[in-house]
Amino acid sequence: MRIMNGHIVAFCCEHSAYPAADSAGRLGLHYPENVRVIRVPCAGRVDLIHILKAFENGAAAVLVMGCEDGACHHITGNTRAKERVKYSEILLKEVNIDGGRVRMFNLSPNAPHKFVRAVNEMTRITKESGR
Amino acid sequence: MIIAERKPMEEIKQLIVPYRKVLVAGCGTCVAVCWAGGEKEVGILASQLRLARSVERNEISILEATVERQCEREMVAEIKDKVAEAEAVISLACGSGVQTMAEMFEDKPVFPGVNTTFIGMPEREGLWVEMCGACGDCFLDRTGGVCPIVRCAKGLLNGPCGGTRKGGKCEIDPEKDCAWVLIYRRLEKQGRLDLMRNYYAPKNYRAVKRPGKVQAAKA
Amino acid sequence: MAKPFRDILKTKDFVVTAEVGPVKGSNVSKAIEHIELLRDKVDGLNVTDNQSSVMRYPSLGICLLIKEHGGEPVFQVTCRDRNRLAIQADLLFAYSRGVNNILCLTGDSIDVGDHKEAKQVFDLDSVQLIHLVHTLNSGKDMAGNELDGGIDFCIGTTGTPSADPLEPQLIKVEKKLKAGVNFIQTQAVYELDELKRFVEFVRNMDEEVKILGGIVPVVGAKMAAYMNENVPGVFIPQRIIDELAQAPKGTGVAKGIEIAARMIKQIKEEKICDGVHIMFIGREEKVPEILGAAGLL
Amino acid sequence: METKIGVFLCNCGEAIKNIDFDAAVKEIAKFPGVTCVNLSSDLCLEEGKKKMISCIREENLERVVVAACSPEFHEHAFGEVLEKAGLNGRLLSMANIREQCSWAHDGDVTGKAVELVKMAVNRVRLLQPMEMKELPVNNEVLVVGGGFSAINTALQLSRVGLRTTLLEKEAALGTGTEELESLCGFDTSSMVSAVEADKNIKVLTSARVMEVDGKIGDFSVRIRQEGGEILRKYGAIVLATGHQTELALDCELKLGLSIVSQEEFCRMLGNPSLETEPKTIGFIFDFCDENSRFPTLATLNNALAAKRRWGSEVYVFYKSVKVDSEGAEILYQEARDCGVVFLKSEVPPRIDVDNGQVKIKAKDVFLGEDIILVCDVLVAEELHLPTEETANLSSLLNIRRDSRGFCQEENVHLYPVASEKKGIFFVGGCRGDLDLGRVLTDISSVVMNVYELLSSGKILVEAEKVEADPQKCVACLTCIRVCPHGAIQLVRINGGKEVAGISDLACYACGICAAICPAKAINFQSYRDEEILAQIEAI
Repeated sequence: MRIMNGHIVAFCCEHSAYPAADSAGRLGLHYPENVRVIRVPCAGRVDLIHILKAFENGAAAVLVMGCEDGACHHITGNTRAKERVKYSEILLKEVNIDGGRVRMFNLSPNAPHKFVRAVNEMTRITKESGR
Repeated sequence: MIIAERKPMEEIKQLIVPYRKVLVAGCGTCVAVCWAGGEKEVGILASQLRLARSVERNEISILEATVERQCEREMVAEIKDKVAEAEAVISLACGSGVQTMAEMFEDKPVFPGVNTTFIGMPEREGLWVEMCGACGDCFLDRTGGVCPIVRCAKGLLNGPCGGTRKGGKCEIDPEKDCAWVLIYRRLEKQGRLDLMRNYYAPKNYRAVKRPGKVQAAKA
Repeated sequence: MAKPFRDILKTKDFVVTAEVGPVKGSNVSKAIEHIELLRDKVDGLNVTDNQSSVMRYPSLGICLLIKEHGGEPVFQVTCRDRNRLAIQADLLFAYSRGVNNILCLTGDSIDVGDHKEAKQVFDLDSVQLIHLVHTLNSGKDMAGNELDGGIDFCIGTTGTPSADPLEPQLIKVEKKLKAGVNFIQTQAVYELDELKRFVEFVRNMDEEVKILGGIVPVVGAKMAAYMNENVPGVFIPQRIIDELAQAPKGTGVAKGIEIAARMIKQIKEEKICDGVHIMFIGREEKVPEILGAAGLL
Repeated sequence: METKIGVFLCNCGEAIKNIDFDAAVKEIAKFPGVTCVNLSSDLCLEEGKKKMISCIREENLERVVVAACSPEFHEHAFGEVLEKAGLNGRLLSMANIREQCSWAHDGDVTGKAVELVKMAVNRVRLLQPMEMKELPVNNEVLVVGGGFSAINTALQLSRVGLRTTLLEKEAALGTGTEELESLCGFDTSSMVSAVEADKNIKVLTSARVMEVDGKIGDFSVRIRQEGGEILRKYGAIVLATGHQTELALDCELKLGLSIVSQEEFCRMLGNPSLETEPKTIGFIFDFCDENSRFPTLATLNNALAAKRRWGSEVYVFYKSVKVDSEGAEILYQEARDCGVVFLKSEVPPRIDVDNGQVKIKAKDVFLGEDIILVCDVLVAEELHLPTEETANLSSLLNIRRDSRGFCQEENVHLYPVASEKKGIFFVGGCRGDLDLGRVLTDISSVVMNVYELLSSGKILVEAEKVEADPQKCVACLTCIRVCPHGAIQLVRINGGKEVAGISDLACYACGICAAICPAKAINFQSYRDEEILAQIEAI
């Protein structure tokens, strides 16, 4: 059976979410320990298989975090990521996994609070729907 | 190119209910190009099936393989070991790939994982449209290179039906262009509208005797 | 007994036909009522062939009933449900039973009907169908075999005067005329200028063919919007939708009839074409009201 | 033989307090392939780096994991350490145990730190060395346009030694700069003669770009001139196609003596023999276009000038005065001090023409009353719009424009002057409504960018960082369609099969293509699927 390890895998764009997460640490904004950040060059690099494999591996939730709308370093990377996340929701629902466990967040590098909010929000969602 | 579309997940899940080790076999040609059955889709389906079964607490082992053309026996033979290992195969190839696989491994159930839909081309990234009905009696010389057999919802040969919508759209789908309006515009542009005024007798719908067979005359 | 339609077309100044929609089921009493009501008021009764791709009692069946009840049927034949074998067979049968008028149509797509998963045929198109009738008229079948006992249909077809773009439609009409038809019952017309333009086009090609303008009364603004959206080949202008919208509640049908009658009158007075074809499917019993209002009774 | 991996932990001068490093070292040492684990407190200092180098050499390490601060800080420096130790700099993976672990959580986080190191170890095992290679580039630059921005860009490019072609659609350079001249006090003709005297600058007038092919370092541009067409090669292209203005006026009001544009007003100011000096002048701005940097400056400048020259009564109707441009604040203050009256209104004033005089009616926000001003001259609000040339060229180059049609004005945080395609730049009015200060900054920025790219005649790139495997590529063209940087083309390998060819020069390494490739044919070094999935598996 699928053993959820309760982790949240966060794919973070190195232009925005990754520095935002760093900044959260520097400011001492604490968030749950279960977050595992995987650094990517752009949210557009995140593939469906990465999301699915994270769940196969027991992740409780997956976050894809890219730049704000209209501010993607690669123009369409964040919008593509958003579409892909939407599609991954469908793929997950097809196999009876709550589509709410995958989410796309847009944030800028100077938005550590937004990073923390996103992580907290996702932790809350996963706790509510059971690990 | 042959266009296909993945079957609904529920249907695929039902197909493999009795099995605990299944091979998902992709094809690296047409269905790869139309995002239905290439290596990427194989990975996604395999992952989904593993997830589905683990949610049901009924673990399954999924093997993955993609051959260059599943409609070639020699190429399919390359993955025979993996087929041997599996209890059943889900093929993400078009109908001919599925059948090649089924014919080569007669003792294994081979299931289609995609619905083969038509011969077509990409209109833009991620959108494919039907272009050819493989009727065996090509009509394109008379229609400015627009096929009325499949691009007209009714396959009419002598002009548009009365159902054409405003702006020259199709009766069944306001998004689609009426093929005969396209033909008209193309021929008009080329100054060859006479072709459209010609009467075309009922088509030989038996140009290809089913099952079709083409024997190359030259070696 | 009604006069043969072919003779009426030749002799009458203003020809009027109406449409009878077959029922869903085997109970034909309603159809018989409509036939009884209309047979002496109009010159011919068209019977639709699984209209809008909705499965119903067969066209030919109602045609036979019309025949039995002393009316003059126009057998509508579409290419959607039958291949060339079935169509030929049906035509032979129809003729042998005195159904001598045929309206050749392409037929709506399966997608608009109630059996959306059915295989649609379209082995022939409407132009080819007209040629086919001529072939049978000449005593041979499509494969060139001699027929024992010929046929002689009075052939009609349709055209869409308000199509957009119009030119491809006119080319098709041109082909139908070349194939040879006795009459055209147009698709619904709301702008008489469009009808005039259409008639002029046809007249330039063929002076003999009789043209009956298609009249489909609309009984409400919403209905009109729905028809524009969903009924193939219908284009109701905003002007008429507005007129309907202004009608007091509950008077939609009366307003629709009034508009239809007004158009018929104008067509007749201005001699725009040779007659009208009234399609008031589902409200066949109201057709006499239209005729009355148009001064045709 | 298992790959030998060395892990270097650092407590960042004891800034990492909630990790039990001794316990972590023990755990990490158990990971397959990890042959040595070192603990340091100053890895990023010279001393630490030296120790690292000697350890890599002594232990014959093949891969290195550094578990310390965020890779944002020292990843590059540690890469250099690897190089110095004789390892390829790319065979490094960092575990961010400081910002994203120690500092982000309460209590002991040893367990998470160990897991982050495991993720890095899993990844580093799969990393492949990557070589740098030099690619030759053409170092001549094409600047399209003939206005202030274009001329200055060309002059500055020439100054840094880059040959430049200035391509102008008009018959002469420097047309349409009167307004700028009068506002900013520079002299176009001297600029034009400087260009003409410059041997590094070639000027093509009455010329138009017809087609552009190729990529950075090697653009082929088909240019149509009066005499016919020529094909020329450039390493970079700078668009300086300017903007155009349109008066935001009711169509019934005709432009005439009493309603003028800023440009015409400048001309009036410059006319020594004006018949009658206007006694009352009204200005309107910032109602229709809130992005009104340049109109603000123009209004302030012209209002002041009118006051000083003619002593007229000057009234300015505005929604808000934007003084973020350099010098605007002072100008505004001066204008107020000189007696220019500023009237704030929320909605655009009503304008009527009555007996050759203009009547402006507006509701003043502060007075809360309607104000009616009858004036001799109204300087109407101007909209800044992109030129047709900008539209043509951007579609020719397949470059996006923003919702208003300017070149990426809305994306300034990212590439203020660079387009999404390497080697294509924007400068000046084609980028939006800019004030002169910004334009000058843009120009320097473009010149610097171009200089960096082209000056040496070659570019150093990571060879095949993103590459489509020709064996696996099914030439579906998906990547070509999705690449936001236009870096992928269909190429023939050895004159045979067609596959996707990703240009090392034009690629920005975002990985969008790798994620969408249906044949899984695209390898993105350091971010390959395997490398990403290996990290997931470590969790």
